[in-house]
Amino acid sequence: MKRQIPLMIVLILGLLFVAHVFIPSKLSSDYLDWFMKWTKVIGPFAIVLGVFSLVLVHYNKIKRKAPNWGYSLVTLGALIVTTAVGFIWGIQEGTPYMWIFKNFNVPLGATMFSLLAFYIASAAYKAFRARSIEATVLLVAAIIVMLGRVSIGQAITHWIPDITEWILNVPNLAAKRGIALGVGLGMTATSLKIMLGIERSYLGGRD
Amino acid sequence: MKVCSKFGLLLLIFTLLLVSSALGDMLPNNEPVEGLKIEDVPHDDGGGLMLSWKPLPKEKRIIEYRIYRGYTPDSLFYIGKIPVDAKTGVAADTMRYVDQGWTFFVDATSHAKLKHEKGQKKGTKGAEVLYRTVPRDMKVYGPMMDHYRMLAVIPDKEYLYHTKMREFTDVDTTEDGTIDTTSTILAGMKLEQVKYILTKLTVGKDYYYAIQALNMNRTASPLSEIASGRTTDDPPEKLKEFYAVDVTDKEQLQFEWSLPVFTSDQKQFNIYLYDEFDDQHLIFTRPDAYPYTPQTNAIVPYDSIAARFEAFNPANMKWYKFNIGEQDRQDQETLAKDEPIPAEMISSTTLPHPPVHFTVKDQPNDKGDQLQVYFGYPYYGLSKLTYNDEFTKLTVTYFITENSMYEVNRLILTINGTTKTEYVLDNKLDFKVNWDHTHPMEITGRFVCKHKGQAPLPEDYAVTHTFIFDTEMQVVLIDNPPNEQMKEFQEYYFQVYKINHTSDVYRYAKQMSFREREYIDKVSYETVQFRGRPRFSLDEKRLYFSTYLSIVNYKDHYPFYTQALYLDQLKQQDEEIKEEIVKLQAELETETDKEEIEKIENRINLMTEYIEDKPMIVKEANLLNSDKERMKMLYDDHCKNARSFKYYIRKTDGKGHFVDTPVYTAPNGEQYIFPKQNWFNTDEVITFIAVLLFTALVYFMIKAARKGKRLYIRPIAGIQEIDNAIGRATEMGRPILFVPGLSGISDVATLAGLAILSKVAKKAAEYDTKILVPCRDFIVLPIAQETVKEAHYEAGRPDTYDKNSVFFITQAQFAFVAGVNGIMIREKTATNFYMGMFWAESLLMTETGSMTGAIQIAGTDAVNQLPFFITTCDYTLIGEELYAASAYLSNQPLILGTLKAQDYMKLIIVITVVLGTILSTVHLTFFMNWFPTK
Amino acid sequence: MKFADRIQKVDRRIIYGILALAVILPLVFRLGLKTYTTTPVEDLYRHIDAAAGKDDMAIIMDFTHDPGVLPELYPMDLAILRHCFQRNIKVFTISFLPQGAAIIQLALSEVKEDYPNIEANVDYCNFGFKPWSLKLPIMLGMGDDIAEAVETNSEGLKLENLPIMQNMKNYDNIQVVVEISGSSMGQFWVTYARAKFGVDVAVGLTAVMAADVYPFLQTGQFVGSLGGLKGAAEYEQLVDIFAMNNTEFSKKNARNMAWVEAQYKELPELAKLYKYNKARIGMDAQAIVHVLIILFIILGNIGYFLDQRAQKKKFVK
Amino acid sequence: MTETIGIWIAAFLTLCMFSFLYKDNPFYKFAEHLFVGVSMGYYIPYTFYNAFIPYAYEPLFLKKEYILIIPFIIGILYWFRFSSKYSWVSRYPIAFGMGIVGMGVPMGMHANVLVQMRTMMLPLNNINIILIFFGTISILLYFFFSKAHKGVYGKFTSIGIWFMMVGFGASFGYTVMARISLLIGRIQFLLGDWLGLIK
Repeated sequence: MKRQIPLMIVLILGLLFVAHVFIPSKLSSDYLDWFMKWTKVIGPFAIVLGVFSLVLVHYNKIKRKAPNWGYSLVTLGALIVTTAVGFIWGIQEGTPYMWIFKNFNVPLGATMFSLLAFYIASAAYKAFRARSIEATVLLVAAIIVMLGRVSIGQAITHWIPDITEWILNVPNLAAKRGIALGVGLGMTATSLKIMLGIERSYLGGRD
Repeated sequence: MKVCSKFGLLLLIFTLLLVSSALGDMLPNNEPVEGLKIEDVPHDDGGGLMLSWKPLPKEKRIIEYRIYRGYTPDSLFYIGKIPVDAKTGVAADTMRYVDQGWTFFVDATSHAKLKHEKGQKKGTKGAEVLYRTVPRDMKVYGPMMDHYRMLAVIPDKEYLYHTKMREFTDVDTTEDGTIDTTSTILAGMKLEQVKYILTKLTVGKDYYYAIQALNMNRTASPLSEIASGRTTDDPPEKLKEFYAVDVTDKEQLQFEWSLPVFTSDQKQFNIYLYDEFDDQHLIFTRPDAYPYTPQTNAIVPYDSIAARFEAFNPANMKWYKFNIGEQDRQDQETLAKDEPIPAEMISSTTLPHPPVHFTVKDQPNDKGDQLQVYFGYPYYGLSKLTYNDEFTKLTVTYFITENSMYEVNRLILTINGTTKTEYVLDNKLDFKVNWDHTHPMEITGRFVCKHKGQAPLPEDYAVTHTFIFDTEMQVVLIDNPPNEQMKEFQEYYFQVYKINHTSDVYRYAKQMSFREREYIDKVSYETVQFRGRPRFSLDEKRLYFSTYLSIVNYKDHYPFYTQALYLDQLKQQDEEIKEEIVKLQAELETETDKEEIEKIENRINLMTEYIEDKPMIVKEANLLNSDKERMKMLYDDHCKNARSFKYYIRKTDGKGHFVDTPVYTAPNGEQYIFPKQNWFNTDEVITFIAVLLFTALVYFMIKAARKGKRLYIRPIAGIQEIDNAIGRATEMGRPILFVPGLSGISDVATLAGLAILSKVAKKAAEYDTKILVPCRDFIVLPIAQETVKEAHYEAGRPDTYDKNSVFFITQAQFAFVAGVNGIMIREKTATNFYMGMFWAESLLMTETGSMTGAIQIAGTDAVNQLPFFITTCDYTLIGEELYAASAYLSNQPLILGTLKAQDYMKLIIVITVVLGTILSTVHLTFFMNWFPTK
Repeated sequence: MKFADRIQKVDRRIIYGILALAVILPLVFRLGLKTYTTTPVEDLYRHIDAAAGKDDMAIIMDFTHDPGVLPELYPMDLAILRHCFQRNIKVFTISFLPQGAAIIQLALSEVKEDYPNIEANVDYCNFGFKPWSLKLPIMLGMGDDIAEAVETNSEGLKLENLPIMQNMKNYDNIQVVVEISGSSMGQFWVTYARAKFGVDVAVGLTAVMAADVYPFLQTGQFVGSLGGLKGAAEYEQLVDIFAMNNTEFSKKNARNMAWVEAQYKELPELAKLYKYNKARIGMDAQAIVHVLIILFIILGNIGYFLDQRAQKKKFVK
Repeated sequence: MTETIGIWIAAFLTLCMFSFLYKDNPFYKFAEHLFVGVSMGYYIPYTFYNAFIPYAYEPLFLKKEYILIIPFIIGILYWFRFSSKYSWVSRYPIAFGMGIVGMGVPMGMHANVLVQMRTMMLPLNNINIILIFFGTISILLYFFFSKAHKGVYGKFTSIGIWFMMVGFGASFGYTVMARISLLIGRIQFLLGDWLGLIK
């Protein structure tokens, strides 16, 4: 009841899906349609989990007057305001909701990421060391690519972009493919184990 | 405390800003849209009106113009909008909206009640007239239906099996005072049973329109003045082209013409012959299928002309002139040419040769909704030719078009003398040739096809392209100018015509260029029926549609042989006809006039025939006494007929010079081809084998591992590191950070990460060191919590487990990282583990980590993140090493077994690939061709 | 020894400062360095351009990216849209992230303002946001019937009633699917849409991901790719030199700098707009910073080696 | 005006974020927490309007497809996550969603393994293809855990490492590019949209 039935569900649906790939018939595509129709209904409910956990975390912080609980206030406030705005004025173009997106989400997200450039600079100066021959190879390859990927490389000599292309098309290709094959197997194996109920950690819980 | 108040304040500001933005400040939106004009759409079926108006200045920050329509000026419904960019406004000085064709009217998801438009507060202009979209309230939309053309789209199942029969009797008095009652049986349905109902303007009615503009804050402008317009059904437009060709030896005339733009009320094409005295004779009519199908040509044999025009004499052909008329459903006709044109006289020898091996087959490996139409021998084209600067090395980029009868195995290319055979058709072939690039060159291709018992390719079949280097453009021009063969190819194209078993007009399925050799015709499963304007009953809340289902094209006598939905209805119909017959026979007694008698007799015969001579299936079905079963039987037959097709192909130059293949007849003599569904996808055999093999491996390896069988895993450097790192944290008395990746549980890396987490958490619990586990995925969260909890139990320190040490931050990728960084800095973590799936954000964490001087150990199979982990972390588990490590540490038979299984699979892959490569290197491509290319 | 020490001790904020300058200066005072196009970008351009003027062929642009990666991907969005509108290629836009939907809105309106006669639902159709959980049903469904799988466009209109859909049935009418994302979303299209229906797939990626699409490029599973700001810059240039002058694509010309320069001379005003050059201007700064970083690495390592040597000397003594 | 406020806010937040470069500080913390809240808050209405209404509410309550009550309930079961006693109930929706992995097995095998295998089987007729071939094989063997890396075999597998390192070098270079692009993007915003220094 607690574990077996869910596992059975996964197994049965899973097997049907395996069959679906090999069986092109109408029946099998109808099965897909049915499944998708239902997941479409189930899907939206999941998001509530995320919201809830978030609210819980910060609510507790505030309740416990944990250090910096003021910031949790900010988070919750932002959450509530944005949601409310979305529901009150709707979410079409031109609503405050979109305005928030443009002026809060966009800059915050982008900047968050761009900080990395600075870290790289300092890392380049302080961290990226040719500790071993392997590391050296890595750094040299990196430098060539960095040059080859901007016009300056081309300006110096057309060899640099050519070598870059070569690095990307040959060693890089081999590396990526070698790794990808392994990873691909790994993913397939996991799907398999989940389907067969061998892998059940996604269900969580002990019982 | 001060901190919080400060930020409470900031928050307040932030909220205020929002409100202010919501109000904003721009030119008040207080002027209506001006100059609303409404015109009829030319050449149409009277189903279209065009609105035009002056857009408001861009200072008004308008984001959309909303259009309202009604059949009375006092109730207008929202029918659509034109979104505008607020910043830029509208450049043009007039805006247009065309209300044409079938548009959405109502369905079960429409508003429940009649709703006044938002922002139209009481008293403001338009408040009393503006409504939102048509509500699903029958009291409102029911009466509206009489003022438009209606088209309901109904799911088959609902229409056939879940309707409620109802008989309507209409009483009306004819002008001579006699009262006649007609009773009709209709099928009743609830609105939610109907997919949706479409609407279209109808001829000779007045429609009222008004426009309203919304600005950036979605505040509405005052309503524009209400303008009205009336549609007219215009005569069809003139056809641009018309060609007449007389194929003397075949004794037939061939006509070809261009298509009109507006086609929805196309009824038929009429071709006229003008004799030596300029008398007009109708010699050919081609009724148009409904829904419309484009048809651009016709063959008219002499004798069929003679049948309509006795004096016809081929000898006089040079005096005859021809013209074509396009006629719409209101019988308005427009002639193509002001002056009739004479026919071009040719003999069939100058016509092209029809395509060879024209075949129609059921498409394999499909769900029964595709047919293969193919013909001809393989073809190859050149997509690109590149050369090195010395013009000594040519790289030919080619493409092959083939069909399932002649599948190309090898391509043999020849450029002045040098011949190269392409074994692996990778669309690229290098040539070493000395090319005097100032002269054109020829490249000739021959094919070797797979043997499937088909007729071999003709010895001399080859395709030759010419190319020359254009010094101006600095490019290689291909087939420009074309050689003779290409000219011949390029001059003609193919038209695929098909007809199903429930209609009488061939449909134009597809135009194919001279390159194409195969056309997969999609024969979708039927899902809906279309029915015209329904009646409705407010008390029953039902719509009533006419009841019929087309069955088959019966003996070409009843092209659309239909049957009523209900048995009772059927009986009633037959009764009526029988009565009619009796009536007529009575008339016969009294009638004296010869012609009249003949007429009546004909009618009697027709009716008796209709009653007695019915298709087999219908007879059988009508014996059943359950409507449902009967319908099912008929519907199955209907689907079979509606989805089986006859095909022929016409090769034409668009100027009347065309030839047809005969209608394709399958070996079993059947002309109608029906797409069958398949139960195994033979393309996936190799996948099937691979899956079986791998499944077996995984299953048995795990079994073995569970049995405790010793499974060797080579020592992996860096497992040591993990222990050391934990130790370090303990010494420094600082917490450990463990990020189990950003993706969900469906990700193998996450699982491996969690496996390692349990070990790390255990160690940490033993050393009594705090461990922090931020999660991004809220399904991973509880699992991580469990894992850590269990670890503490195992370590015998349940007391030290703090539920809040495993927590959810947020879904958003970067926000999550921001959170993690914050933790690193505030909590001063001594050791950071990153085990699992990471995306572009990884560096942001490791950099911060290295700045805080923490020991960092990473493990991921996210290939593009590895270099960063390698250069910034103290140790990194590369790709599968992560799995291996988790197996090694946790010693779970599960992970161990899988790892082993993958190992063996890898071995198999390596062996297979080596084998395949050797074979392909010696030009044996059969092996690699077993494997899928995409 | 001392030198090495000094190198190690430099405050990281100084490095930050230098970097900031290296970015700001080239942006303010433009350098106008040349752009050299590469094969994957040219291939993508060629594939998209093949749909020019066909009303039964469209491209799908999947905007599954969020604000974090806009600087890299947004110029791509603009360049491709401009290409399509200029050569009147039909476009479908879709996103499986809510934030993506907003980005579509921004991109469409920005390009549309320069193409007033391009109409929504006639020349392009915005499917808007479809929940992540629906990506498979939609990708697979479109193989049978786009209108059915997607159901409604961003304005909630039923697709089958839209003019643009008249000649569109399924993937047979899709020239190429362009997945623009900061994640490995493109692989989904390959695994499901391409494996099952053989539709062409191409990707526009953050430079990070760009390196590992090569296996897929070689197998033809991706018909082309744009790698980061550089890819965007190259595409911008291709659009300028071919589409803007309505000339057919030719790799030879694209590679012939003299020819390219010539094209730049006779560009319409519209192509000179800042937003359509953003990527290329950015690439100037990019070039400078790359050099800077390389210098940093070299300097840093010199210090590192001196240090090592010094250590050794100690032991000798 | 609305835009102006917007741009100023955006600029302010951008600077808040950058301030982190100097050192962690209240402004950064504020921006950070704000971001968390806003992005989640953005997600809720969107899913409601674009997923819940069209796929759950309308079919069930308006189109009266009563069968959909089942998935509807299954969906609600998610929420038992929060009850410590009944959290197991939430496994049902999870399990249902998991069903799709069945498709992942053959399709993953098809796309990630078989297709790659085929592309490796090209005839070894030029140096690059040969290099790629041996590179890939050696990497595959590097990740072969059933045999210790010793002797000739060890040597061969170590070739794999080199290939990987060059490969990683390549993507490293790319990553650097990417990060810098992003920085450029932000600076372009600050200088262009905010201060109007670049047009």
